[in-house]
Amino acid sequence: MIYLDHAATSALDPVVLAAMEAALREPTGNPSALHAAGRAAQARIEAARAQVAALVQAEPESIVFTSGATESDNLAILGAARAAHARGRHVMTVKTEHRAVLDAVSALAREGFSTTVLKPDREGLLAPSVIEQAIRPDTTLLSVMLVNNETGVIQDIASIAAVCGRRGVLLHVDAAQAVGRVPFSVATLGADLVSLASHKIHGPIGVGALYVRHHPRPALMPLFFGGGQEGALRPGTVAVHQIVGMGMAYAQAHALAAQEIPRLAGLTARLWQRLEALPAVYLNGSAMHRAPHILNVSFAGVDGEALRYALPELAVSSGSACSAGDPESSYVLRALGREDALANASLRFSVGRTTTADEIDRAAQAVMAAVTRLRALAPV
Amino acid sequence: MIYLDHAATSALDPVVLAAMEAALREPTGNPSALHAAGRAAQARIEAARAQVAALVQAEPESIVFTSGATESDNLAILGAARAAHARGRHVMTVKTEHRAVLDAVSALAREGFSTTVLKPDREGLLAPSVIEQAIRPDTTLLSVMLVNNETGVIQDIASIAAVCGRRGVLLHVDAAQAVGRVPFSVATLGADLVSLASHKIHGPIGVGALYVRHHPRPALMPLFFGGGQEGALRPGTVAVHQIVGMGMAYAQAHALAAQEIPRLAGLTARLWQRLEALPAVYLNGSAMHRAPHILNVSFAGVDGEALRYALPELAVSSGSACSAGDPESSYVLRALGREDALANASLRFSVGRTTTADEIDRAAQAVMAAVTRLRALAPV
Amino acid sequence: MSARVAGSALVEQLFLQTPGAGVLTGPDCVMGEAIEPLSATHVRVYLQVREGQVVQARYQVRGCPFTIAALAILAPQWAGSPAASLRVDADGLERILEAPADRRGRFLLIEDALTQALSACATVLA
Amino acid sequence: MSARVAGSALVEQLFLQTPGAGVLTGPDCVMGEAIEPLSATHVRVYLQVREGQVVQARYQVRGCPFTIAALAILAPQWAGSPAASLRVDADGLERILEAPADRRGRFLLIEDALTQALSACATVLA
Ligand SMILES: Cc1ncc(COP(=O)(O)O)c(C=O)c1O
Ligand SMILES: Cc1ncc(COP(=O)(O)O)c(C=O)c1O
Repeated sequence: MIYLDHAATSALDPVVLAAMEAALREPTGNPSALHAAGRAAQARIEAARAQVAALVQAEPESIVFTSGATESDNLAILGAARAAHARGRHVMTVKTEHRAVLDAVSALAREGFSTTVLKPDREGLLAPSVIEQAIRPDTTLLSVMLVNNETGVIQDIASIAAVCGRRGVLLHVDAAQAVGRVPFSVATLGADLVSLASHKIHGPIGVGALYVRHHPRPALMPLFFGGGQEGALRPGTVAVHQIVGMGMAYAQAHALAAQEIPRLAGLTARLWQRLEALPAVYLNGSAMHRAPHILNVSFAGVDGEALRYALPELAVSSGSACSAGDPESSYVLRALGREDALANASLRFSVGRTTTADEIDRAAQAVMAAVTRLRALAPV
Repeated sequence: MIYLDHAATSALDPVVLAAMEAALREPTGNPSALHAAGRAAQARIEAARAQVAALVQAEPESIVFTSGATESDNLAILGAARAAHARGRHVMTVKTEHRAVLDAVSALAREGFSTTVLKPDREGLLAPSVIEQAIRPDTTLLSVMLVNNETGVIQDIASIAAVCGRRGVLLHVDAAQAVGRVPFSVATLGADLVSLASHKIHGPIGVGALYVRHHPRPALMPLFFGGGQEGALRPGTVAVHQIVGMGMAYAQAHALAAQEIPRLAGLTARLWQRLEALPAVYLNGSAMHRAPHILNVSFAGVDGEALRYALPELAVSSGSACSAGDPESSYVLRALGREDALANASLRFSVGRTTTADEIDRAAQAVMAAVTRLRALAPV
Repeated sequence: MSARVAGSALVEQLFLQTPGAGVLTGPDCVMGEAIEPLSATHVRVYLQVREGQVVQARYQVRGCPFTIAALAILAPQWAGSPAASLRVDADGLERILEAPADRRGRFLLIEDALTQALSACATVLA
Repeated sequence: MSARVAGSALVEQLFLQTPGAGVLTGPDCVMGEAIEPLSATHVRVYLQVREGQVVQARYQVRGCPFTIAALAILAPQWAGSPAASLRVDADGLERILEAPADRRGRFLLIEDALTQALSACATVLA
């Protein structure tokens, strides 16, 4: 199998695995307990918090650990909107966001909030002027992702943040796909809340984080309640081995960024160069503003399901894996103006630390053969 | 260090550790992805779901995986109360519940629900008649724990469930401390929702489950929203290794129950027998209705903090580790009528699979020596 | 979302080998065609008919694996049969291909293309 | 919640050794006592005073490690000092013991007990 689905989830880095195994073998302590075992666990959590903070140039105190980016997105959106509801009840997001964001915004709508879902242009980009016009006096929150999980399109968050800052609107950024692939610092990003993933960057599934700006600190209503952990924003006994793994994944991403990011970009460029040789293939999303690890291509003239069926050795995705199983064609590609059939006949290739140039070549060959065969079978 | 804090968290069983390491080493697949790696991950989750279901004699479809018992408690309480709010807005619980339950109920109060917090008797037991009298026409939910995490007191849930069933009130049971220590089947328990823990029974921290009765199935509003995983009740990429670990912990608990439960009961009985030799020591909670792994003892005439300080080699807890760091004396013991000073001067000993009789003897000796010395220091 | 999520070994074999795929041209050949725009499924059925007997049957298809497999079953069966006897047994295809119920529309699309070919047959070759 | 969550090695040593712990009885001995009911902290200070000089100082205590440590510092210091010079320097104790701010009340309780002992001294021994 050629695994080109790293944007869905990426295998643990061996260094992360080793750190987690060590943590799992330690005599356990509940990090909230005051005895020696508990204090040792707490120290490991704080070390990991520093590792996560370092990659995004945040203060460690601004990092809240969660169970994953879905929870981070919800804590940011539901939490900030509910906390600010006396100030206004209008929140905004974008059509191409991840389901975790869109569904959180829909939940707010059911709670009586008014919501605006902005449409990006055909490249997947959102002009700051579009946001400027959509902001109302009662707007409290905008959620825009840094790197789109289906297309890899990079949004110009700094310009968007400038608008939000000027108009007093909190900005949440889902950076789940950006971490380790598109270097950023929370300060220059200018967001108030940033969702961070672990398993998209060779860390464990089931842990994530939310950056919560410190000065000024946006008020957040927790999603749930209990023992007061993570500044009461995220209660529950803290999973030391998971957080240790995420911390190590961030440290690795940090250490490898300079060599790995250009390498990933080279791999997707190589893949596109191969596939482009076919007639009637289309790159989805901006060619200029894109993350190094994702390539999304539509193949005209073939049935999407048949195309995937013809490539059993290839682990790729068409649309966010989070909502795979959904037969509907990708809402993200449709938001970019792709017609249904073409959106359907698209593949998202996403590369990671283990991906080799040879795998790229074999994948390209397999895809080209499948597309060619299926097209030959079809009426012209 | 003598670790007698298994009710706070218990070290991984070696079998669980091996299963998790194997899962962590597998080529990863997002369980939602439709390719071979994704389907393999999905199969592992379903196997674990069956293991969890088997221990509590539930149908696998009724098990929803969460990030832990805190989340399970909140999903049950916030989820059921919010979903039923058109039918009524009164929820009830008990003073001695875990913070995750009490704080969820407080959150409902802030949302405009009316709430009743029932007082147990001095043994920690709640008479069904007390519940019967407190139920109002608009009561939709009662949350009562099976095994108290501080005292080990076992509540008579079946009788409570009978009242709830008769009066059309949903019953949520926090069974985080009961799993593997007090055998139960969800059917004979009679609850609609049951919170299940993993790390209290030698599984990993950061994963848990909620049993949601199938026929009839109570409506639940999710705590957060996204990719539709776990029947949309608990979205987010599913953490395969965590769930594999929890499943294996349940399978182990199942396999070992017949030998382990009496052994744990023997250990706490032995500890009590030793400590009882001291004058003025008091067992907290019912002596009759108690879980095998928890022993909570108050020591008159000593300062609680000094007592803990005098026992650095002993990892024990006074009050739920989840809210440790809180200088206030245990609210659970105070609810049982213990005065502040005595509640403060109490230790919760909790044993687990690794605890030996020798450790119990050494712990008893250390505690007796410390109590004797501190009493000698004090004015009579 | 790659790989074979549905379908038996039979579907896989038919999908890979597509027996009977191709076109027929000639004086005694007819073509029937049907399109379902939403999924962009497109089926063409070619029949060579002599004296009411189907001599050869071919197809072109852009469609899902079940649509392709169905045509790969039908076309070889049609060849050698009396034209009047040609049918698309959607129930039977669903069973033999272990197809999900939502594929019925695709099988009916094949029937549409066949019906069109047969009526062309009646017109052209009558 | 066991083990030493706060306090330096000094606190630990004083807590374990409790120098000066005990009672004093006799004609030239006085006792002062103070109780804080919420935490059930109970301090007794014993002084043996001859001609305005403290000959011996002892204490009994039920209290937190910092309270115990404070008494274990003070009693040995008091012995040999003029009774009129005895003080409880709460700031100094807080600093030297690295005590959290919430322990101030306990140090003031010791001061109460000392004050009572000294006034008993004035009354009894005057
Ligand atoms: C009875 C009970 N419920 C809920 C919890 C919360 O479990 P977790 O912290 O793993 O979410 C605990 C753990 O302390 C518990 O003992
Ligand atoms: C952009 C983005 N946000 C959020 C998520 C959700 O992450 P998780 O499923 O780990 O909670 C994903 C993962 O698919 C993602 O790609």
